Amino acid sequence: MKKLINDPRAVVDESLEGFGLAHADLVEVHWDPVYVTRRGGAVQGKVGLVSGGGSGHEPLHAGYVGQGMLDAAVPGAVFTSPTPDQILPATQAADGGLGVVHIVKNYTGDVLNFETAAELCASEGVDVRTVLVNDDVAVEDSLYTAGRRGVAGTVLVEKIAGAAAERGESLDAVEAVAKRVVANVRSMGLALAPCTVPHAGKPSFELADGEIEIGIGIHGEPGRQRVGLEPADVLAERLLTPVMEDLGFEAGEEVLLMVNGMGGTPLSELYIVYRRAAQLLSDRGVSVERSLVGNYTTSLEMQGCSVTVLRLDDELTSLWDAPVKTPALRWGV
Amino acid sequence: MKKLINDPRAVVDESLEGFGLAHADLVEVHWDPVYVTRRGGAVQGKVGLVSGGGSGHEPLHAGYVGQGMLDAAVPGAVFTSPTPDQILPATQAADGGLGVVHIVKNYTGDVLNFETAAELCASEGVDVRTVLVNDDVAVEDSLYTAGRRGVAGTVLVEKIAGAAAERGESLDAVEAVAKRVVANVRSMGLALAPCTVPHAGKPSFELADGEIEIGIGIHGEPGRQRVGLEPADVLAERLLTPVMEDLGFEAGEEVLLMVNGMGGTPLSELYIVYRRAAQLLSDRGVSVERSLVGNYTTSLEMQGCSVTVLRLDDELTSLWDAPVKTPALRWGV
Amino acid sequence: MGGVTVTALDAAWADRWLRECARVLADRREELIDLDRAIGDGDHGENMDRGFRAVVAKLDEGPSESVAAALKLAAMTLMSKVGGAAGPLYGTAFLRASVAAGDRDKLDGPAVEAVLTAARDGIVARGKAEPGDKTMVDAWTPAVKAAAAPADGEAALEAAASAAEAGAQATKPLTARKGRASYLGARSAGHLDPGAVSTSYILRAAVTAAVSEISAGDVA
Amino acid sequence: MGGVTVTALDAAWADRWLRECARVLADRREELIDLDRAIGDGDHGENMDRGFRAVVAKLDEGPSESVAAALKLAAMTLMSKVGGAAGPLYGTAFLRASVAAGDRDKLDGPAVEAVLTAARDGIVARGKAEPGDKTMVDAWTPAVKAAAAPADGEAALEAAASAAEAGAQATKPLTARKGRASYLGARSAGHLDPGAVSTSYILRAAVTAAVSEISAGDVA
Ligand SMILES: Nc1ncnc2c1ncn2[C@@H]1O[C@H](COP(=O)(O)OP(=O)(O)O)[C@@H](O)[C@H]1O
Ligand SMILES: Nc1ncnc2c1ncn2[C@@H]1O[C@H](COP(=O)(O)OP(=O)(O)O)[C@@H](O)[C@H]1O
Ligand SMILES: [Mg+2]
Ligand SMILES: [Mg+2]
Ligand SMILES: [Mg+2]
Ligand SMILES: [Mg+2]
Repeated sequence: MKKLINDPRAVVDESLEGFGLAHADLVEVHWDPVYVTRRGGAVQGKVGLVSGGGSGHEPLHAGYVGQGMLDAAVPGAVFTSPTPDQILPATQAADGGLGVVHIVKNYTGDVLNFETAAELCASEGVDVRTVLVNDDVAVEDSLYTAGRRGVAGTVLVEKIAGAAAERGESLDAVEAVAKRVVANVRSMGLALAPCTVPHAGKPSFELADGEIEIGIGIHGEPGRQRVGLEPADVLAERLLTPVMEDLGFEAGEEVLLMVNGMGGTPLSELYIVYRRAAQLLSDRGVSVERSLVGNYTTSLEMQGCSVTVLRLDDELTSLWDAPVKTPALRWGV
Repeated sequence: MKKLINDPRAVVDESLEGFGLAHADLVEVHWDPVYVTRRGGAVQGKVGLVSGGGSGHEPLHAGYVGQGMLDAAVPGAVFTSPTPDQILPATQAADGGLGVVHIVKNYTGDVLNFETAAELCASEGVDVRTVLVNDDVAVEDSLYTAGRRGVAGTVLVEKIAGAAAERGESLDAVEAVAKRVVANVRSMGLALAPCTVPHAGKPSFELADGEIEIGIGIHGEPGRQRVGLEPADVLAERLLTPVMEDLGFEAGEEVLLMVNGMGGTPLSELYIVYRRAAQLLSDRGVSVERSLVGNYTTSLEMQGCSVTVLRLDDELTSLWDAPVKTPALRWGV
Repeated sequence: MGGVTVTALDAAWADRWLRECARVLADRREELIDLDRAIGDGDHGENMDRGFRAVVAKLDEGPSESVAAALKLAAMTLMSKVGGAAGPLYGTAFLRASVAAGDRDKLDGPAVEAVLTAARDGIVARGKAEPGDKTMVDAWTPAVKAAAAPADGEAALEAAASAAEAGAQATKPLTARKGRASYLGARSAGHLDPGAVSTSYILRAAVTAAVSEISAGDVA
Repeated sequence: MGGVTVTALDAAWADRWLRECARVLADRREELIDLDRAIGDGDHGENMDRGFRAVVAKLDEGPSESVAAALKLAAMTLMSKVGGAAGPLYGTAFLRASVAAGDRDKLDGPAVEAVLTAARDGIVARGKAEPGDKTMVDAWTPAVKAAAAPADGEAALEAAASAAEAGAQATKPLTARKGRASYLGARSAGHLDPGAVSTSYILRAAVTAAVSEISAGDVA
């Protein structure tokens, strides 16, 4: 295992410490328990937005704390959801008096820990709404699974709900718009090479030369299917097709297209995938109105990518375009 | 070789095509010969800024085309400088009547091709100034080498000179401020794992388990020294110390600290390196006023990082803070 | 030949149980990581080790007043230190077990059954898994059943631990329908469920804490 | 036993030379990549192959009118297709060579020397490398020197090619002081310079283009 780390057990804390130093103008890192808030704390009279989950997906979630996006982020150990005793103070710190929306990726661990935290928050008088993100179409049969996973689509939920909160929407409205994004966003990913969790010290799965995993999640889990390496154009289609089918797209619709890197893939390759995905959408008469290409929801140093499509309408587009000022996403301000 | 590509020979073109589609609001990709300009072309009455070099360093340079930074970028083949017949039309497209500054990383190939291009430009009536970036202190003895290489410090030169041009400075002034950045910026990098050039199909060098290369460039060249893997804190010091010594820092000075990923290293690890570098600077009484952490000058999927320090003064800081609107760097607008 | 002495399942036993869990789970850390790498995300061994190390740190502040107090301390610590799916599930299990232990100063057979049943029910209430879903429930359910017969507390624990071990082994052919392994679909078959295995270690630790081996020399 | 016929070093020869360069450099692509991987950035074989494939595409539009025209076509194409250090250096070399060839319709020994000298001087003017810096100059310099003696053009080429080959081999122990390999410092020693090797292939191609092997049957 070759990593730029010191002690494998200190990875999350030391990384957060560096993050806090590098972005002291935007965020504040709290210790014991660990969570990250916007510099200056809760904005009074604004709905609070909190997300969190296992570490190892950077910049998700702490990188999205700031004006127009999250008020607080709660990082767990690598690939392990955070605990209620972290989520409670983060939620309190995010509450500007109108209540807080928890944006939770749909994994058993995250769901259970945020559930307990929400109960604790309620008993402390904070009105908490939970929005589960489950955009990963690789998990097909949700009757026989823990349900679809939350992956890169989470960034879009956080951005758009954050913009709604920032412009003064009510708790109901912010919850509703977040759920509307969830209802309209789908993703699917693949890996060329696995990642190595620092405390495990071994790759999360083994792939032969020339083999890839289709339908991976963002925790180094193996995918649904192992196939031979194919040209990027073929792979882009393998990812886009189920996404499109699940969303049931029709000609004339407008979308946001995101090609997300898993951490170890060069930007140049992501653009090659983007190129083909955009072509395929336009072949179907779907109009790509907005795009996002880069490492936005990663899986440590995994090589691979995911493709995410969000169906847009005027409101979602204008919320997407609204100013955002976070360490990892910034425009308009 | 596992890559998200189609034909190794089509990598640069297909990636640029995707880039152009994803950022059509900001940039325009021109073909035959290939170069990238700001959407809308040259800004009349503004000094033009052009950079370029081999591909494989994305988002450098095309990712920095846009308001407040470059007017045009000229991508070569992977790790191969572009040719004069590309640089000439890119320069003409960037000329708003006040002349153009070429920002060139100091490599024999880049220098020779931009030199020829500058002659051609002059003969076409464009006043071209060349600023060579040579921030890499890993190349110690410049008497016996092609001189220090240009690496991640290039981004800072492009940003700051871009801001000076944008606020209406003269050709002389833009050239001067770019040279002032070059005089005050130093970098050094290391690799945990090499990269594979698509057309070569093999890793650019071999590293045993537990071995790393110190003093690598951004073209998959081997470094100056091969050492055993050490904790991130030790490695951060190995990179920062020569940078600090070369710049001759004194207590009380203000700097920008950049930790740049080589493409295959997770952001979380970059923050661990940042943490230690920031501590070391503050131990010496040097004040880190601005920071940049991420994949800004890469070497395909290489695992590793570089540390860059820029000595700031009020003017450089305000030019750094000025609005910038490019695919890869954006704030204030 | 050696013999064994059985100690009462009292507060001291509960503390010893938790310390034994910490020892065994530290020992099995890599094994549980590898099981979780195969069908999950490779953190189960690390999570359990981290959680029980924290439990031991808490125990080091002083002995527990009662079985219930020891179990509650474990519950709260696991809840705040483990994270993931296992944290809230084991946290709830120990919390419900603590409530079931009530003000008993030691546990007999029926009490063991009551405590284990409460733990299992807590897990099911939180995680909604059914037997056969390839989760820790597949170790807890046979354990609870096996604990029903013996009147003696230690015998009930022994029966529960053995049943949990068999239950954990029996997860191998199953296709996961809950937790992270369910994403793998049919590819999850052929591997042990890490949580079922850690459950079997935790229940075996309860037996070990109740039984001291005495060498032949000592009983001579 | 076979024999050889030597053809005049005219425009047709120049075209054959360039095509032979393309053939050989395509053949040696991987070898040159590997040499450049060792002490550079691993693109030299790809750069040269890409450049000369473009030259051939241009030649396919029709035969060159003169030696000078062929060399100029190569110069302009290499300049715009190769990039890197090798592009401008070989581009300048062929451009200067073209000027030196002038309006000669074929090259004799002294003309070969003049053409090669001009090429070498162009490389030195652009790249500022001195002999011993471990660059292509270390192949060109002995080549120019060896080309001075023979009166016959083909013999001059043969002498130049052999000298370039020896010169390229002699770069092995050197420490690079120019180009990308110089960044390696002492670690550059022990490897051939890729540009010196490609120079030796280019000069050998000139000989091959001048000489047709004729099998014993043909000359019978
Ligand atoms: N819904 C559930 N009900 C019962 N047990 C579950 C459930 N989901 C997961 N588990 C158990 O949790 C174990 C995984 O725990 P762990 O790896 O620590 O958490 P995570 O899956 O969040 O990484 C599984 O092996 C399984 O036994
Ligand atoms: N200053 C120079 N003078 C002469 N030849 C040089 C010089 N710099 C580099 N070279 C030659 O160029 C070769 C490398 O070419 P190539 O790999 O195509 O370009 P790059 O170094 O830009 O990747 C070297 O092997 C060397 O022979
Ligand atoms: Mg986990
Ligand atoms: Mg090169
Ligand atoms: Mg797990
Ligand atoms: Mg090269």
